[in-house]
Amino acid sequence: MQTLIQNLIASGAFGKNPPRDLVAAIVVFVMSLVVFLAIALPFAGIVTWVERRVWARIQSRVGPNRVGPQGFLQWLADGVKIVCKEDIVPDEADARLFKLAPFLVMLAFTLPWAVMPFSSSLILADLNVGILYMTAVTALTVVGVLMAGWASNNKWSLIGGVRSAAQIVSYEIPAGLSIFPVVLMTGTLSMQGIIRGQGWAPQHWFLFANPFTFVAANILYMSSLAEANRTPFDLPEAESELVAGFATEYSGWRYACFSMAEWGNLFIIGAIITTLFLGGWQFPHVTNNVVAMNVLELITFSVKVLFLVFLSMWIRATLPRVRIDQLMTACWKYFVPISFVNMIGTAVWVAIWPDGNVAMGYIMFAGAIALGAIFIQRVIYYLRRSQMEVYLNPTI
Amino acid sequence: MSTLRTEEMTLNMGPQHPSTHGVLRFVVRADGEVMREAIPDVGYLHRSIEKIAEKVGYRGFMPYTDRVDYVCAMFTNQGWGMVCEKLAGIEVPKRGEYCRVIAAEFNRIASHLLSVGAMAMDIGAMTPFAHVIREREMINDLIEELCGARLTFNYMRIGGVAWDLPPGWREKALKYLDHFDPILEEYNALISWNKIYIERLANVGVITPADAINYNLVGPNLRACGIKWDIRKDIPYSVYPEFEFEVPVGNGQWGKLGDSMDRYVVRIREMAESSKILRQALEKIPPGAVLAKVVRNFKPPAGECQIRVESGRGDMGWYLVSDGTGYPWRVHVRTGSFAAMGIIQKLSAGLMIADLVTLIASLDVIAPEIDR
Amino acid sequence: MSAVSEYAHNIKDTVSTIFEGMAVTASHFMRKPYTVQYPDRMPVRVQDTLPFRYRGILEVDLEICTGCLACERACPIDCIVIVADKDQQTRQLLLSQFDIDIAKCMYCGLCSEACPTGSIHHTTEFEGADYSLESLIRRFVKDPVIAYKAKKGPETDPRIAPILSRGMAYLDQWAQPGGEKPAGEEPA
Amino acid sequence: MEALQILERVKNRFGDRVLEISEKKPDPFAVIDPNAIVEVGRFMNEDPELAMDCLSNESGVDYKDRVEVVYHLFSYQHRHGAVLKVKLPRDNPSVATLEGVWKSANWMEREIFDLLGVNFEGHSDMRRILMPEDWIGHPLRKDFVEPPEYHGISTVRESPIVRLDTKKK
Repeated sequence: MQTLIQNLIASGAFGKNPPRDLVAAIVVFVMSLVVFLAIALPFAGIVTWVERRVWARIQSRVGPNRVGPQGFLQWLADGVKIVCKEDIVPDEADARLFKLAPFLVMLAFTLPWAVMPFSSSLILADLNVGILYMTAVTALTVVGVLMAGWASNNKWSLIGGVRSAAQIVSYEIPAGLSIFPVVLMTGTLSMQGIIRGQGWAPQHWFLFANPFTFVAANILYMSSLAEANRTPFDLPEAESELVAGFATEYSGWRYACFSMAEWGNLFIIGAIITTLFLGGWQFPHVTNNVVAMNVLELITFSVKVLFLVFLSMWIRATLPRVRIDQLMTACWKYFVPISFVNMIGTAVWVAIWPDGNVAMGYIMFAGAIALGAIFIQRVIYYLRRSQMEVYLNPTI
Repeated sequence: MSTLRTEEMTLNMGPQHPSTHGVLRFVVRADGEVMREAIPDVGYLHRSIEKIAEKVGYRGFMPYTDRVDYVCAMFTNQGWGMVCEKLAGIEVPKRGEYCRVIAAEFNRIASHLLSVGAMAMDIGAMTPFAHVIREREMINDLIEELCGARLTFNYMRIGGVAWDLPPGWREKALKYLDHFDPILEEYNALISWNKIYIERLANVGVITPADAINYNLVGPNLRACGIKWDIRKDIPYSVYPEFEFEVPVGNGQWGKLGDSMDRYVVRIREMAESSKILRQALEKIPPGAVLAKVVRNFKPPAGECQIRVESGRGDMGWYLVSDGTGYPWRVHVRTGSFAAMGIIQKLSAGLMIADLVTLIASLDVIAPEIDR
Repeated sequence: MSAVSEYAHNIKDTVSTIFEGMAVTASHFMRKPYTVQYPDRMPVRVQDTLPFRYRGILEVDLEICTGCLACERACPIDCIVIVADKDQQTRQLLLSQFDIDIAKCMYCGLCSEACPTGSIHHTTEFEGADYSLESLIRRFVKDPVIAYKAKKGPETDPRIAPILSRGMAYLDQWAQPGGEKPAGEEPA
Repeated sequence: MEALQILERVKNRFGDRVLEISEKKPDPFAVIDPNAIVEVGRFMNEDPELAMDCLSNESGVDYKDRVEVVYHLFSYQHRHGAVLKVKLPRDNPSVATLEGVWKSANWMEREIFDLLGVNFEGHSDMRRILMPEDWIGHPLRKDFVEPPEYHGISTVRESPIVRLDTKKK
């Protein structure tokens, strides 16, 4: 980034002797715009289509398949439709806050992209407190959601907003605690530093470094789902109870902001987990070409993140929603204590094997494969049991 | 430590709300997430079906009975047919009774499927609902072939049923049942035994057996309280005595006896029992006519009687007063949902708002059946 | 159960049941979708796939309508209006109006059951959307027609015979009230 | 116990306050003095040999000269049932509520009040249940005439079919 600004000034594109801060501001603005428009928005859009298709398949349906090839452009059609809709502000609503809330939610969705480690050199800012920054800015959502719930002047919205606040604030704790084991092992908070602490092979990932990190990864994933208001923790917008929760009174593009942030956040969740536990962009060194290497790393990173995004869709299609008291029970009675155990356990582990235990990596990886095999066996069992060819209606 | 000052708020849930299963309204007085009371307000779907009966005559009322409970219209058909037959002393041919039982049991499965699927959806799991709707569609396809309609069947007549089983239908139905049993198991693995699901339902809305009887709860809601009572077994009608089946009752396995989970599990088990009855009925069905000879201008003798049918939502009471003319003097339907709705106010105290949704779903309340 | 083992049990139950549920949903990725892509991605018209007993929009074959008004009387909601008058000179029944308000019709099938010749019958047609209630009235009589009169023997008129046989076949399959019709299939 | 035996037992207990016992098939019933209905109800509920623990159905019938409230009682314990009736005058019919004996009476009595205009004395919540609060009249009365419109909404839809002849069906 610094070199880019230097080069730009030297090239004279901004005239002679431009103020350095101004150039930096413009560069940062343009770069963020590019990241936002080229990656974040399309991702949020496409992921809605993917989610609907995934859901549809799980539910024996076809899903949106009319707009574009296999309905791929459905998200654009939806986007155009929703933007064209009237932006209604209820009479009794607190108009200023009501209008402001979606921006805050969008802000919480856009800021994390600054430290997103796409590849070894593709990162906007490799902050030395990267992961801390990430958790801090994603928690901004709560302000926007609470604001939306309050400003709507609708009791259902308010309940949704308050639920969201309680939920996000509570789940920050297990999420934060689950980052600790990794930080303990690498000794850094920088995203790139954490990724460099792992290898490309699964047995070198922190996920399989020791039993504690494995549990920590799961807790972090669940907590992140809770923070992103995803099933089974989608209480703030529990559609069967609160209609649409904090977003009930929103319409048009303001509503689009909420849903975009929700789906965009999936990528951020995936990125955090990938960075911390799944080896990030690590790819075997196959070529000395820096560009090719970066592309390969970008692909690796994206595949891992997208798998996690897919997993969250899959979970959403499988699980029911918990109740607010059970949500709190799960957080404070299960996730938080276990996270503490993880932290202490990892600390002891690191004290015994400061450079990690290679054998443990292989054992854990083998265990994971065994688990996967059992899973596939169960899937085949259910496939065999069902006689889905019994279609009574001759039209199908 | 001073107590936290809280303010009670009044929430208006319905008449248009995603989880009210039709058009119901609740006035919820809540303190945060915890309800003080939920006062049901019904009548949004009142179509004065009892008054219509007085105007359209005995035969013409049959299609209207479909609208009393559109989720399991076979039972309302059957109830109306039975009450007229009892008053006029008409004997239904054996095959007609078998056809009734087959259609009704298929309808019971369909009704329970919708109930458990809607319950899963109210708890936030979308997939089971789509799966049960798929199964329900298959049953609807079967019933469509049988009587030409998917929802408002108008299949039964006074004195039997309108149409015999079409050719090849029996094999199709048996084939469907072979498909249905594993699907039920799969459904259980997906949702029923899910820990989150159990946690949401167990110990919620506990009804004691005494309360259940006093509030006149019927059907699965009553059985979930541990009372082994099924009209099909205890006041046998039609050809039910010829079949072997169990009456599932709640046992409080997951929490307290008579909680939402018990009601849910009773419905799941009843589907398996219905499947058993269907297999027997499809095997045993005798030849013969399906409809007794009834004069076209049907006029039962003056008098009154009441019958009870075990519908998908439990004991449905039909009370008919005839004055000997071609039009009923008075028809009254006592439905399961109406009684179930009456107990919600009592149960709601101290529950959470999210629990109200599951409570309504677990009592399997269908709005048109309340309001008629 | 002690607190600790209950704690462990809860975690185990949660994990194992979620595992099982995920297996079920995963198996659905490998199954065919069940939905029908109505209306344009089906090999045949959906109307052609509907069962014979399907109760769609009513249709009247005036050629075999006897003008007996049985359907009008059977209809619980009076959506059928028939005007049939005896012509004073020819002593024949003249049908001057046969209207069905299909906006009001509830497709119960009581009229087609009552029909002696199968003249009024349900079709498998169900797409009846229109812009006004008036346009949903089906008017079957353009000019007054003479009502059909059942002959002693079999129908001889080559124009009417096929229609009548279709109507009678319809009645057969509809198992006329009274139950005299033989069962459609052999019992087990 | 058979329905008639039950009614006999009630008759023995209450004497002439049981006005009439009809043995008409299929459902025999007893007509009770309206002033005694709560007492009779409580007796039938508490008597160990009757143990009518459930009020299975309560409905009202308008017979042009009187209004009847019909109680279908049922005992889950002994699996038998009985029918009671009270006959009320058509103007201002009023009878004591059975809510204190069977909770299920609450809603069913509200329904009877709503549709037939029988007032249940001592009922905890005597409001309309199915019809709107501001509805005039009781629809299941035989002389009820439906108002042509309600709050400016027409309650009738004229049939668009015009009969060609003037003959009334």
